[in-house]
Amino acid sequence: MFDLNIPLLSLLIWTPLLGGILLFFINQKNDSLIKLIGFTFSILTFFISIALLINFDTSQYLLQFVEKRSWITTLNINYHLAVDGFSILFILLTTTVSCLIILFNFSESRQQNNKYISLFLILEGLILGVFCAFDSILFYIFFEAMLIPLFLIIGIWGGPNRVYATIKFFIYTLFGSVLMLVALLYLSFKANSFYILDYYNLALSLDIQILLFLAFLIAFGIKIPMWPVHTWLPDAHVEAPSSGSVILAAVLLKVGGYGMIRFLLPITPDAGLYLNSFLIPLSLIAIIYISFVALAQQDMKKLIAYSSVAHMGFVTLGIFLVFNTIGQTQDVQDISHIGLQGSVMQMLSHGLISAGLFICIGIIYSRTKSRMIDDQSGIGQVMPVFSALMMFFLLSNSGLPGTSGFVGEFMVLIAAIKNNIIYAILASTTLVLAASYSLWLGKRVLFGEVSSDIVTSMKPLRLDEFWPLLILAILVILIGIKPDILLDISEESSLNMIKIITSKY
Amino acid sequence: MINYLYIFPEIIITSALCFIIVLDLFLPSRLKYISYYLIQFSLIFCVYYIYSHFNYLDSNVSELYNTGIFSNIFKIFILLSLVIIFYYTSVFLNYFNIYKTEYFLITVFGLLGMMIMISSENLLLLYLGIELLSLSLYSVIAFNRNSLFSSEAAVKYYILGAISSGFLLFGISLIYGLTGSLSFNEIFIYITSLNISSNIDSVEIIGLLFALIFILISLSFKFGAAPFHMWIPDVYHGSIITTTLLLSTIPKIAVFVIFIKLLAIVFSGLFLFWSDMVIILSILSILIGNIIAISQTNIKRMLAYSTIANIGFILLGLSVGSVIAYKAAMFYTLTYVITTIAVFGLLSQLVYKSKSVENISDLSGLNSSNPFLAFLLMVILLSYIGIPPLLGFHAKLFIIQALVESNNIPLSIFAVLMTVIGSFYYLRVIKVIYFDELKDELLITSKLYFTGTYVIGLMLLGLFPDILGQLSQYSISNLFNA
Amino acid sequence: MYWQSMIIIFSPLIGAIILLFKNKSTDFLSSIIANSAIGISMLLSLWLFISYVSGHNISESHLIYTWYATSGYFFEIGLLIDSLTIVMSFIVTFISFFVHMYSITYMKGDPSFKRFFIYTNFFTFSMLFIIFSNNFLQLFIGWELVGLSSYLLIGFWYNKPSAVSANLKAFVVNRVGDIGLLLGVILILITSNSLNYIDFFDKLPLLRDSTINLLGYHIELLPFIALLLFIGAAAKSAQIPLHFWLPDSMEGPTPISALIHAATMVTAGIFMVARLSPLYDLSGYVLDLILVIGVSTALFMGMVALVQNDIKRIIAYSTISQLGYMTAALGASYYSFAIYHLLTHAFFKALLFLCAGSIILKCHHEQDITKMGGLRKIMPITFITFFIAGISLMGVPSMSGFFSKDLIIDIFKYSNNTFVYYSLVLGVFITTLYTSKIFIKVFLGNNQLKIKKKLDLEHSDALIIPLLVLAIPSAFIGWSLFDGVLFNGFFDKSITDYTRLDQFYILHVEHSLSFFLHSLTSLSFIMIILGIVASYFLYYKDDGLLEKISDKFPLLRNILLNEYGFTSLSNTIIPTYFKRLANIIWMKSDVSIIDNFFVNGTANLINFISSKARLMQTGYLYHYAFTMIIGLLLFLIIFYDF
Amino acid sequence: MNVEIIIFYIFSLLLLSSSIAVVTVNNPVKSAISLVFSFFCSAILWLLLNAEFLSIILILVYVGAVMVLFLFVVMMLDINISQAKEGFVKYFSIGIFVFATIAGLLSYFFYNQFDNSSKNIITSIDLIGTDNTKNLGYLLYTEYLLAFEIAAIILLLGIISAITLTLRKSATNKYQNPSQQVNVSKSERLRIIKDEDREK
Amino acid sequence: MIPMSHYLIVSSILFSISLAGIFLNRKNIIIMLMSLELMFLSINFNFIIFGNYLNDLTGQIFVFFILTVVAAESAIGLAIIVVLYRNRQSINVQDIARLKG
Repeated sequence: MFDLNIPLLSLLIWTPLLGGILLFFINQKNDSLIKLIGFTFSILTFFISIALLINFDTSQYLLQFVEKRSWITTLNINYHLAVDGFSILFILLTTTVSCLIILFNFSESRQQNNKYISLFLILEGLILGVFCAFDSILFYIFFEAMLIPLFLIIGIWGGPNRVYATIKFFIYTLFGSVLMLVALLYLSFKANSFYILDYYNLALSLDIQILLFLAFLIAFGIKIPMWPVHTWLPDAHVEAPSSGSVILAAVLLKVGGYGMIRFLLPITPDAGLYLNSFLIPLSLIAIIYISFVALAQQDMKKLIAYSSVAHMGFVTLGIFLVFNTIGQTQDVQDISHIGLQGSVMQMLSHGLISAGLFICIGIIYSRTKSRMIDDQSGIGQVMPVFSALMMFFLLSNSGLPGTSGFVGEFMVLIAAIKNNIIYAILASTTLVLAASYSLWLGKRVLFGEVSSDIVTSMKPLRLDEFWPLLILAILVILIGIKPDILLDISEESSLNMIKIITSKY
Repeated sequence: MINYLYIFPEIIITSALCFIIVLDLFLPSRLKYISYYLIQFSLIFCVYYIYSHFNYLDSNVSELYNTGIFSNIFKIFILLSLVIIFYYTSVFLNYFNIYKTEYFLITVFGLLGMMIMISSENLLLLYLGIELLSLSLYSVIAFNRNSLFSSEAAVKYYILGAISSGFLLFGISLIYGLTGSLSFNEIFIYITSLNISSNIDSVEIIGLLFALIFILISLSFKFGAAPFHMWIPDVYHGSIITTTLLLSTIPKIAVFVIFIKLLAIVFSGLFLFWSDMVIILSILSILIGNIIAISQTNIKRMLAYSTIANIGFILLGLSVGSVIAYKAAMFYTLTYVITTIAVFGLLSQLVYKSKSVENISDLSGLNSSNPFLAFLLMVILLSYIGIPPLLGFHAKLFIIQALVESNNIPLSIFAVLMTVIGSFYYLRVIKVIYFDELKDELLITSKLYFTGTYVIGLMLLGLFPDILGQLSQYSISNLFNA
Repeated sequence: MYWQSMIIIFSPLIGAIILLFKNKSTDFLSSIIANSAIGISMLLSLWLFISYVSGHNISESHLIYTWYATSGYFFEIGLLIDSLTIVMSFIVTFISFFVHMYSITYMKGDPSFKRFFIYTNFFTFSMLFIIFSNNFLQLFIGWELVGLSSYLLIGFWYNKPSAVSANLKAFVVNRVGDIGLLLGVILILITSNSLNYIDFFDKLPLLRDSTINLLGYHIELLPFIALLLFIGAAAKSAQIPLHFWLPDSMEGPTPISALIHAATMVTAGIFMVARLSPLYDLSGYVLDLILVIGVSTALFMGMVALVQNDIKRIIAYSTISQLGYMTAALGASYYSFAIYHLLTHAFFKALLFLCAGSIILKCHHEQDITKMGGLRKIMPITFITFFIAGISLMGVPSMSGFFSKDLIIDIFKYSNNTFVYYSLVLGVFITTLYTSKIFIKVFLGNNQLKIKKKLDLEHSDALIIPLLVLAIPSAFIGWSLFDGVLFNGFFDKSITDYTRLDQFYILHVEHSLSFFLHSLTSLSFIMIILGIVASYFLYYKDDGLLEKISDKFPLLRNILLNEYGFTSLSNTIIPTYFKRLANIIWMKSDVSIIDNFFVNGTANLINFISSKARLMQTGYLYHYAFTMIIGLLLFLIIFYDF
Repeated sequence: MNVEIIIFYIFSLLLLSSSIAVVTVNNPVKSAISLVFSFFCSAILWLLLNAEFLSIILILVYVGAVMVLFLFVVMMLDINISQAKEGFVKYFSIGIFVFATIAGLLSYFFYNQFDNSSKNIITSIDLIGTDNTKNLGYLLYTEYLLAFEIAAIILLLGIISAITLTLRKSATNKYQNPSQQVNVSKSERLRIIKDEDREK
Repeated sequence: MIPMSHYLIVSSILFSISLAGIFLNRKNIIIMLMSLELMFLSINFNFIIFGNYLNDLTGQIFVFFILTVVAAESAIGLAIIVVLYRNRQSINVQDIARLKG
């Protein structure tokens, strides 16, 4: 550990934002310059996040790299950035995936490319802001500001039904977040501060906690998304351009899970315990029901979108199970710590895998101009390398051990079984269901006879398409075989979180 | 006796008016711009004067008139807003060849009315100020004489405005009858001397309640709060766009000042009653504004309903009755005015099929023809929705924060939910601008340098909301200390 | 031992990775890399096996690396090296090596030649990963990885629709079993706080009386875990009712059928139960269930083989049936017998498949045995090796299969479990029937396909050598390992049935020779002879006889053809109902109720209210004035009461 | 029974009935006349209330100027008055209801509020001073000077806006524009035409 | 002696009549204007009554200003009506409903 006097977090957030603003002023005809700038800024952000990782002390749970400046003095709102073990993982995910997306974008040509990439950079900066902000209003600001770039990305460059999808997406998520605003303000009123960690120490009555809990739940539940508020996601995915889908699935959904860990767990544990008999079924429904819905899809993107919802069911399950440890023995707490870690892991892994899958679908779409499963068949014979990669991601998506997809599910199931074996039995059906829809997709699209001339004439994989996929695949395997690289980073924070929750009451 | 130094800003304006009225008669049409610049100059000079005598003026002229820091801040704000409005107006009128100096002159009369309203410490002066403002607005609305819409709007506004004046006067007469005075200060003393909570059914209190209802209704009418909002959509729709710009911005500030002075100071003893009334007004406004706006196709009309909703938010802040809430309401008002100037100013610069922009669909595909303009419009609309980190968000944040601090959680939830519903119609405009196909090229009446700077300033204000926040805090604390 | 084992495990993986990233390589180079990778493993395994057999019988556990460690819980990747490991590793690498060698010829000219070897190398690695694992997590990982390899290899010819359907089915069915395995593994983790086998076995006495709450019922923990784990084993080892993927998996290349779907992967379930013998010893009623499943699989699946005509499918059903025998042995707690049968079966069944592959290759990928015939002269080596493997399978005394199978049958004979005993003996009769059927139809009779005899051997050396090499253990390994290894305490350190074994040996076997002599009078030998006689009449002498018999029992025939309904269940009913259910959930619930009714419904409702509410703004001045006045009135009325 | 009371009741009745006539009569001219009569009645009532100056102003300014303006506009616009008041009956009941409620509420309130104390009796004695006009004037020019100035501005605004709104440059009218006349330049006044014929 | 409440009641009835007149009138805007005049008249009444009651001239001062302002207001109102009439050739209340919804 050596102390850097650079405000690394501000740098992290503002590098992509400035890059985005800069790109607005670049002539949209100058395509190579746009790509160069976009990539430079994203890779720069990535390096900053690596610097962050190197300097991060994993042996403690305290906030690190704290930056605090007063911002809105009338309400005592501060520009307060910091990271802990959870945030840094998500920061890494964001910077990595963003880098790869911009790399992947090289393969696509479109109108107003400067704005497209600019919006991506801005989105990246805002998402990073969410993960760094420790002032609740600052958090909220980043949380909600994220909507705009994505709204535009989907709306301007999206598919034919984009208007419906974007407005639905926007209003849905806005609806969720505004209630959270009220909750945050209430908490800040009680705590007399906007610093998130101050909320952890509040003693709130159960009724209040339940209300707060519901507010946060709606906000993050929509974002993540949970059943039954998931319906915006398939629409948004289907209409989004490929890279938009990637960032939506890979990073944006994680904000919901991150928020749950940051707010739901430590602030309203009692309410969580009280409502758990209602929440855990929701997660289980997400896992089973949504998997069935995924099975019925004809559109590749929709299928993967629904599969995202199902996977996020595991995340919420792992998080909600933590509530059940309140008042239990140390043994149970340790297990729920594993569950929490599993949720984090599941998010990270899903970030990588869904990114890979959406890139794959984007590659198919860019060649066949169709996302319908029925329209393609036998791509494996035309694009073997691509098919191998896509198959790999599909298998990871079905939770194959040795890939990252397994780790999170496994750890969450550990926590589930400790709580109630029925939860685990129901949740573990995902092994079959996820395998069914993932492999069924692979079977229909990649295998079989070549269906049409369009497929026959598909161009082979280009390097700028190949590398993002390969890097993602390597990461997926790496995490799958040695997950403690990442799990150790959040270990202390997670233990501390459990301690906060259980010691509070 | 009056120390005329204190009312020097008003004197500057009045004398400039008188001078320009005469001068304009003798100016040839190609030199009419001189009077325009003179007006602008006198306004700016007035700002300068108020600013340089900011503290010096901090005293009561008499029982009638107060020129404290509180009033001065608003006066400067109004004057500056009017300068910007005049800029857009002159561009607009010149483009459509309906330029007349009288338009500006009549507006400046209204300005004078507003300054009187802001400074008034007496119901009589308040009445005169309101009337001066209203009369000038009636004429300004009807200014585009050849338009059927304009004259219809003017008639509607006139009749309803007169009714509201009647209500105001009726209320004032009751106050006068009960307290024997028209001075804010004396009324305040009278009301606080009554022991409200113990004799809640006493006749005096019922009388005051009657007066309060009449005055509140009249002011709500001027503000545009439901159910006294009926004029707003029609008048906004019927007027030329720069008049709409005028109508929707600075009068709201003046009315807000009156609201805050009357409710927070004069009738502060009756808080128990008026907070409920204001809550009813605000709930109705937010509901009606947001919901009816959804089905609008005319952009001015849509913005009119959005105004109603915004007014509802301001009233929501006022209803809390704490200093923080007044601050929040003031912040909201300023934000609303700044944003509204931006949106109408920007729209006034657009020409569709050689007419001013009317329907939302006129804007379709703006992004492909003029991306910068589209961007500016989007920023403004997002600010209206309250998307952080734009100014509109902070405004809503302040209001909701005030509500939460007063433990009024259901109202705050209502407010945020209506924000979500409200976001829909703004989004529809953004959708038209960004996602729809280009229909006919939109022309721009002038370069976007000013508007661009203005909107970017708006964004900066959003990043540094402390500027407006501190201003609100400063002025509200001054109001209560004075 | 650590490094040898590491090399055994990772050599195939390295081979696979080299092949994967080696861009340009000829088929020859690929095969060299793949074979040498496996070859190294095989040689080391062989060496280890010999050293273990010759007395160096120790059990040791190593940590390779930590997967994840948190307070109180430790997830690791490690090695457990003991006699069971060594035997399994010997089987796997040995067969794998020869199948690889065989595949060089078999797969020659295939455009995806390299890919094939990547898969097989990877499979070998995964299998070894399971075998050497010292903990449940690793077991599960390897379990799924072999499933993956199997999936990939079944669908090797991915443009063949039947192949991709079959591999999907195989994977999904295996996943059903994996649910059980995973839950069992996790239950073990949370009850014993460890995933390590040895730690778990140490804790077993403490867990004997613990129960688990399932829907309010308190269920004994250990049997429950055993049951869950057995579900995994049943799926992998193709036991009823999760067996139906195995026949379909014959869509893959024949060497794969030999390697994965006969000799190694499908035996993983047997291996696991044997590995966990301390647990199963304590699992009570679950053992009975295992026994029932094993016996019924052995009997009923063998019967299905009778009505099949596809050579590979017959052998596949035979495999299932033989796995049933092993399972039955497990159910009787004679785990070592199961492992022993696993060992012998691996050789002769692999050999059978390789022979079948050889035949198929010769017959230009014709697999229907009724269309073949008279290959005896054309393929003498295949004929001889097939004969050896066949009689081994039937259990003709002195062959490998005899020693292992008759041991299993004898368990029940001596334990007076007559029903099981007769069932298994009947199974021997059936085995004999279908083995003879293949033999007769393929090698005897007329050369229907008009295949020409070439002057050289029937195929190249690389194809013949494996056949010959595998024929040796198929014939002799049973006898050679019987006294010296099986009953000599070889498995004492790894499997808990040594006391039973010793007793069995003393009471019923005495010696291999006496066992052999004794068996000549046993019921099963009679059955074999009966079977051969019957098949002579049924298949060789009179073609019409079989038809007549089957016409007499149409119901039985149909049941058998339909595999007791499993075919239609797995091919049509489950997929159709799954799809239908999925569609209903999607269209009815997700789209109609949640999305259209709640989400869009709210939006439409607001829109509707809006369009109605805007009519309030009539445009008439008197209405506006009226509204104001009514507003005034309401305010007056509301607040008058204050 | 005193004269004042008689006057009060008579003129109150007249006032109310004429104002009802203002509202209900079809013809705007009649309506205007009724209004004039209402003003007149109120002026008399105001006299009773010691507001001599205002009652005279009411007659002078209102009846003399404003109502004349009304009548003038009514005449000028030549409004078609023959149409029947359709829908009047339909809304009449609501009108009566609203009227009754508001009037009832207010009257009830006033009755309770101001009927009890002895101060509530309007006396005929002039309490404010002998010269109502003078007192008013004094107050107007001292205490309410600012208001007075503002009233002047309002009137100025009234003038300007009324003119701006109604002044129309009719095409048929011939009129001179003083600013044009004053600012005329030489070049505009004199046009030099080349006489081409002569050059030839 | 006339009780003050009688005066006030007269004025409040006047006020109510004017209010009713405003929305009962469906034909002519000018009549609406006249109703408004009635309303102001009633308010003036109030002021004068209260002034008298309080023995204070402020009420009458107020009335003076109301008269002034209402005169100016009427002038502008009539001007607007004239403008409207020129555009529409009608000042029928039912005709001026182009702006709605």
